[in-house]
Amino acid sequence: MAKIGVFICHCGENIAAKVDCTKLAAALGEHPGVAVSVEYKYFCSDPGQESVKKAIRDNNLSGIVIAACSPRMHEATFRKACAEAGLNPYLCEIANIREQCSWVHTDGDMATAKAMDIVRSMVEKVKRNNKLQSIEVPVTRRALVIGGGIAGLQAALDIANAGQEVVLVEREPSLGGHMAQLSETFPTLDCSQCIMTPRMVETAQHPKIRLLTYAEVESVDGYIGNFKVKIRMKSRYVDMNTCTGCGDCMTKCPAKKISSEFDCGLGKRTAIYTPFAQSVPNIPVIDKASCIYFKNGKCKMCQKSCQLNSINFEMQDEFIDLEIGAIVVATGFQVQNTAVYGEYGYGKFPDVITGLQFERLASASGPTAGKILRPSDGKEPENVVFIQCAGSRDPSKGVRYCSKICCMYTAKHAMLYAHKVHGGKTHIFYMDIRAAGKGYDEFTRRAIEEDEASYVRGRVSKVWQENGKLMVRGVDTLLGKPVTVAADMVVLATAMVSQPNAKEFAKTIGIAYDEYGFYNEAHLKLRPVESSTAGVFLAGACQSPKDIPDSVAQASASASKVLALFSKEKLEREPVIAVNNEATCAGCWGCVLACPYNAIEKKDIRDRSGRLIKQVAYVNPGLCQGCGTCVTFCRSNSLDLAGFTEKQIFAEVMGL
Amino acid sequence: MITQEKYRTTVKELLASGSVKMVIGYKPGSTPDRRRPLFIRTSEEADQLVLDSTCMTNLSGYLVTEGLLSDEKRVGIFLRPEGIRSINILAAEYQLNIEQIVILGFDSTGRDVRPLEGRNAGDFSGLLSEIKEKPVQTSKEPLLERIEKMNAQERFDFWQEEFSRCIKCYACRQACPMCYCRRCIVDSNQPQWINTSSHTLGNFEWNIVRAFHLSGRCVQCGNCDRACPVNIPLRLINQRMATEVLDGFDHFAGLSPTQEPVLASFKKDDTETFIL
Amino acid sequence: MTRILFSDKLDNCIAKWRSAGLTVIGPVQGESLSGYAAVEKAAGFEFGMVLPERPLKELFFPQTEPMLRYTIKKNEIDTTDFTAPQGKRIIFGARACDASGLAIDDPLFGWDYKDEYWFQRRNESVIVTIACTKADDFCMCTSLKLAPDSTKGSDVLLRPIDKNRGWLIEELTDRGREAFAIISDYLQESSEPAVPTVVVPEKFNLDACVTWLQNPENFDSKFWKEISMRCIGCASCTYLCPTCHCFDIQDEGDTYSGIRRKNWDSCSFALFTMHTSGHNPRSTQSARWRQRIMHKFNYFPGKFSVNSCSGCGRCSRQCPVDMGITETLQEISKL
Amino acid sequence: MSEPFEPKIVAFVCTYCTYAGADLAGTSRLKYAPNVRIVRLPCTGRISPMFILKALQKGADGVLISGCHPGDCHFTHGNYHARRRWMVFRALLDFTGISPERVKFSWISAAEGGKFADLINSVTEEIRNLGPFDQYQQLIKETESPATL
Repeated sequence: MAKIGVFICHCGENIAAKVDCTKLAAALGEHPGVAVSVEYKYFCSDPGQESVKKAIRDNNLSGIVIAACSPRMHEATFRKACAEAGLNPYLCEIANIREQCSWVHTDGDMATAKAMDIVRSMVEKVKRNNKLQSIEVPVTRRALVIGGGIAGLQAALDIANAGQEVVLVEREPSLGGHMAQLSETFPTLDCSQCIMTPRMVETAQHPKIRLLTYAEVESVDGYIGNFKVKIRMKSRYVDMNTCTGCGDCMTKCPAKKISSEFDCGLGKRTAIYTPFAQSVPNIPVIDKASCIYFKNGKCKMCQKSCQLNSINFEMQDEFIDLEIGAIVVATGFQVQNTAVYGEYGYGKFPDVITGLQFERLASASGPTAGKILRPSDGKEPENVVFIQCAGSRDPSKGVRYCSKICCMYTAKHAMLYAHKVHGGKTHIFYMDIRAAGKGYDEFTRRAIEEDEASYVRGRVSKVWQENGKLMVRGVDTLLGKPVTVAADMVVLATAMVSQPNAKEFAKTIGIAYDEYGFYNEAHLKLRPVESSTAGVFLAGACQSPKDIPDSVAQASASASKVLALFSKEKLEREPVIAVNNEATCAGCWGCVLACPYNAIEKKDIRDRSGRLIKQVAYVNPGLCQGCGTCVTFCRSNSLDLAGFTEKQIFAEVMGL
Repeated sequence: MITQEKYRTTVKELLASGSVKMVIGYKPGSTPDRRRPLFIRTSEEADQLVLDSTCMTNLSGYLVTEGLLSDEKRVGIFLRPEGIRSINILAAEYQLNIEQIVILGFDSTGRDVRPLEGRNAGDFSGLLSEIKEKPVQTSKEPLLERIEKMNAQERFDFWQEEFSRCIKCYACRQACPMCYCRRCIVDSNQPQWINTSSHTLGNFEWNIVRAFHLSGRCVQCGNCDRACPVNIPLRLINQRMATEVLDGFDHFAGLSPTQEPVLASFKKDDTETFIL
Repeated sequence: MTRILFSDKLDNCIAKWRSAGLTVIGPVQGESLSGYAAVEKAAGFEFGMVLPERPLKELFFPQTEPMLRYTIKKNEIDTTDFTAPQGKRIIFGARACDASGLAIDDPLFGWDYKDEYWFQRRNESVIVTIACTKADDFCMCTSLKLAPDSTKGSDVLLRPIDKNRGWLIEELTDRGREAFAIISDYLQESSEPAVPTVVVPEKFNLDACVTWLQNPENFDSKFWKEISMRCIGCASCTYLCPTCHCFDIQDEGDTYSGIRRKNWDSCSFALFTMHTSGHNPRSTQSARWRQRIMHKFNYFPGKFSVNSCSGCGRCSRQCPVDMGITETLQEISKL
Repeated sequence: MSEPFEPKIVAFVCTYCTYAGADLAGTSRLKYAPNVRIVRLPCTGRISPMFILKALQKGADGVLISGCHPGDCHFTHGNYHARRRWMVFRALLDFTGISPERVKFSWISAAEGGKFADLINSVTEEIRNLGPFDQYQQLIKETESPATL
């Protein structure tokens, strides 16, 4: 006989203001099988939990229903309380009468009636709950870090320095990511490459890190602790084992006019190339699309120049299969294509450039060796206009969100320009200056006060060319007057957006993403570095726009999550898995086909003499993730899902 | 008659050579217009074989009788094209090994019966594809057309009337080659998803679930329809569902012995215009 | 001289019976199925058919019948009983086999526990049987030592006169006499002869069959497997049988209330004897078919001294695979 | 004026998307009609056609089924399987006279609290306009009545 305890939480006023909890408790007290029905201000509080535990012990309850907030909030809390009171934690159900009742309805009577249905239905469910035991699965102690930018490097190094194996996959020929492209970094103005390249080298040389550059994740199967990952090693056409990175091939390569991705189109590279001088590994790749040999079948200048015979035009993509316990996704961002703003003239006027291009101009290793020169004529600009929010905070053409770093880097650009071009003038059109962060506001003040950056609050409506000048028309909203500035160069603070293939890639790994393609964290506040998929963690700008300190912090946080996971030999998992009734299974194998995880196998049923009687489905508890797709497919109702059994759901509906 | 005689000889040869242990066919029934299933194991039994246009029953369900195929010996069976589709599905759903089945195919137009070329399921793939592309029945059944013209309320009334007669004898299920489950969902009582009582509600539930379980699997052999002792036009529902999966997923049930079950598979671009 | 009810007076009779509070029921040809149903006018009847497809038993033992309503409270369960419908009724135009079926089942429903749902209806029903003047290939009452004009289970037997103009009346019971007294104004004396009843050939030797069935050695005969090989295990034979009487009791409802129902059940189903453990003492279809035959011609007569078959032939007529009692007993006769 | 008809609607939703979306509607304090009762399941793949029939048996005037958008399924494919089943089952219900207007399907992500609230309102309104599902309720009533003959 069921002895169910019903605990109705007021959640302060959150529930009690709309739902008549006293009436609810009284009604549930009359429900068949309910032994205790009580209300309290905050059941999640310590005394609240104690009272639940006491009720379980005193009444020898066979199950409990907590009518409170969403199970997504406190299911774990109350399951733990159950366990502490000696009740199997899976004999606890949560009736969500806050998020899905008191907060969303205006009529108290209606809300109370609905709450009553919700709680009754959960009582009927919990009566049929089974005592479940969590499932133990082994953990492969090897992490996969996807992305070799600053976030990926940080995560890989943190995990490796703690003694665990890491495989770092980078799709470009070199580590570095966007940070390697930057000139100096705010708010300290230290040289980006000076702090970045030592990390790259350290990563490459770390005994615990296996570095796979020019490689992409092809597929991810499995689950937390036990992922099976296939990596595609794109063919470099250069033998990594023999190449010493002497660079002779690059010098000889006749295809020299290829726009350099690393220099954002401001510089040129050869067909056989390393993205930049300090590349790690310092081993070139052949860009097949630009290589004269691959286009015409003639050339092979690189091969002829290579003394170590490292060039191999026959090289094919290779696949590596990895067993992985945890994944850190650090796939970064891209700069929004600013061509959407026709009025700014990007792409039309060569001297309208993006912030990232400005970084390359300002970088000592950049195409101008750190001199600020106009792309059109190579002259030093005397007057530079910066346009902030060129894409961010603009639901009509750009993105709705704030890209977070632009205020800071624009201030930095103004300062770098002032330092490099004495007497140069800067105008910065802005909406707001968002300089929250350690030393950030001081930094922007310095730009204004010491480096005479002239901030104009307002948006730019048009940029056009007139007499060799870029005319920038905007409005100064503080003065309420239109302004026109004649500039030699215009720098757009473009938005940070997700990688072009971010959504497809998320599907490959099986994680959730938002409408912009940024990866969703499991909980924005409380689980900010975990993805929606267990065992997959997020680091850096693939989750949302971030600056370097935030990316590094998140990467270290992800690393610590990975290390926490690796601290155990076995992992406990929710026992929500499918089970098959072998007596009734007809062996049609529809479930085998329907299972997204290949978790269902064919099992032979033999008699005592070993003769095969029949084959039935067997659900591998380690692989089953508990979606229940097989259960619904099963025509004979032989499959069932623990935690959401047919009986439970039937009772839930019948209890409404 | 010629077809029947030829097939009698064929059956005898098959049995004599030991290439099959049994042939499932038809023999005369209790009245001149009736035919009974016949299980031929000897030459004498083969003489009872009848093959004419009144041989309607799809015999393929007998192949999954427990133990029949477990000795891995081959069994011959007389099948119309729909019957061949049935055994393809049974093979695709791992209920039988298609290698064990020797098909004695036939079809009829009016009173004429003609043999179908081939012995193995694969031999008929061309024929089945043709049937898929050019359904024999070009004009829709008038009743089906009538139902499709009704509004929801009228349709409900129509089926309520039909299902109210159902006595839950499960002849439809037992006659269907696709209903091979060891335990039918109606016999699963924890929980009792389908009310066992044969009041109209329970009958409604049973018939809807039956039709759902046959969606993408029914070959419209008509066994259920003919078996129903209270004359519910069951074929219409199944026919409607066959059209649905053909139009929606280009799925023609039983086209090959390796066809993926339509409801255990999906395409990412499956239609979803109905989803809000 | 016998009394005659002329067909053209039937409407008056129906009106009279109805005003006397009787529900008038008889053979009706529905759009797609025939059976016994209530009518208001004589035109609603269809006397031309050999036998309605649905059996008469369902008017006494419906396919599903509510027994009680239960309401689950915290500490107790309230129940309210359903009773069989009250009110007298006259079944006009039953077939002799259907009427016999009722008489065959009477001892079963009353031997230890008196089934009130059955007897309430039995006591309030007048069975007026019309002797058969035609039969089909499946009719076999004579093989069961019954006849097209058998009076078993009937309160009145009517014999058709020429050209379907009416029926000669044979009142068999007081209940029958009472019912016909109500319509006495419309009856006429006549010496017109009745149309002879149809000759139904005997299909098997019942005594020989019963002897074979009673021999314990034949319980495990190979015959059972052979004869039932094509049986698909549906329940159409049992459900349409005028004497099959097995039922199952089911509770249907939600958390708070429900109905306990008495539903037809059938020995054809594997589930009929399935144990909770999964073991099934009648695990094959042949065992189940054997049970049906044994029950009808061995066990039932052993207990109630009557065969549980009235020879209507519905089992064979409706069988999807052309099986039935006739064929089985014919084959046994040959053994 | 008589009281407006308050339809009874049962919703079957997946926990990862639509249930989370419903929670988001709550945390955003959006207001919507109180007619829907939610049954939470791990995935739309777990939502059996049987559930819909049982909801109707419990007297629901409408049924709502909702889960993750295609491609967003926490279990990668569950919703694709569900989509096929629904399409077939919906056609079946339609053919037997259970109007598709009473059985609604939707995709609502964890981020679409607003869509959830709007959908509940619009579905409630539509079912309200359709009126009670008298025909089905008549079947239920019939099971509760004594035998007629």
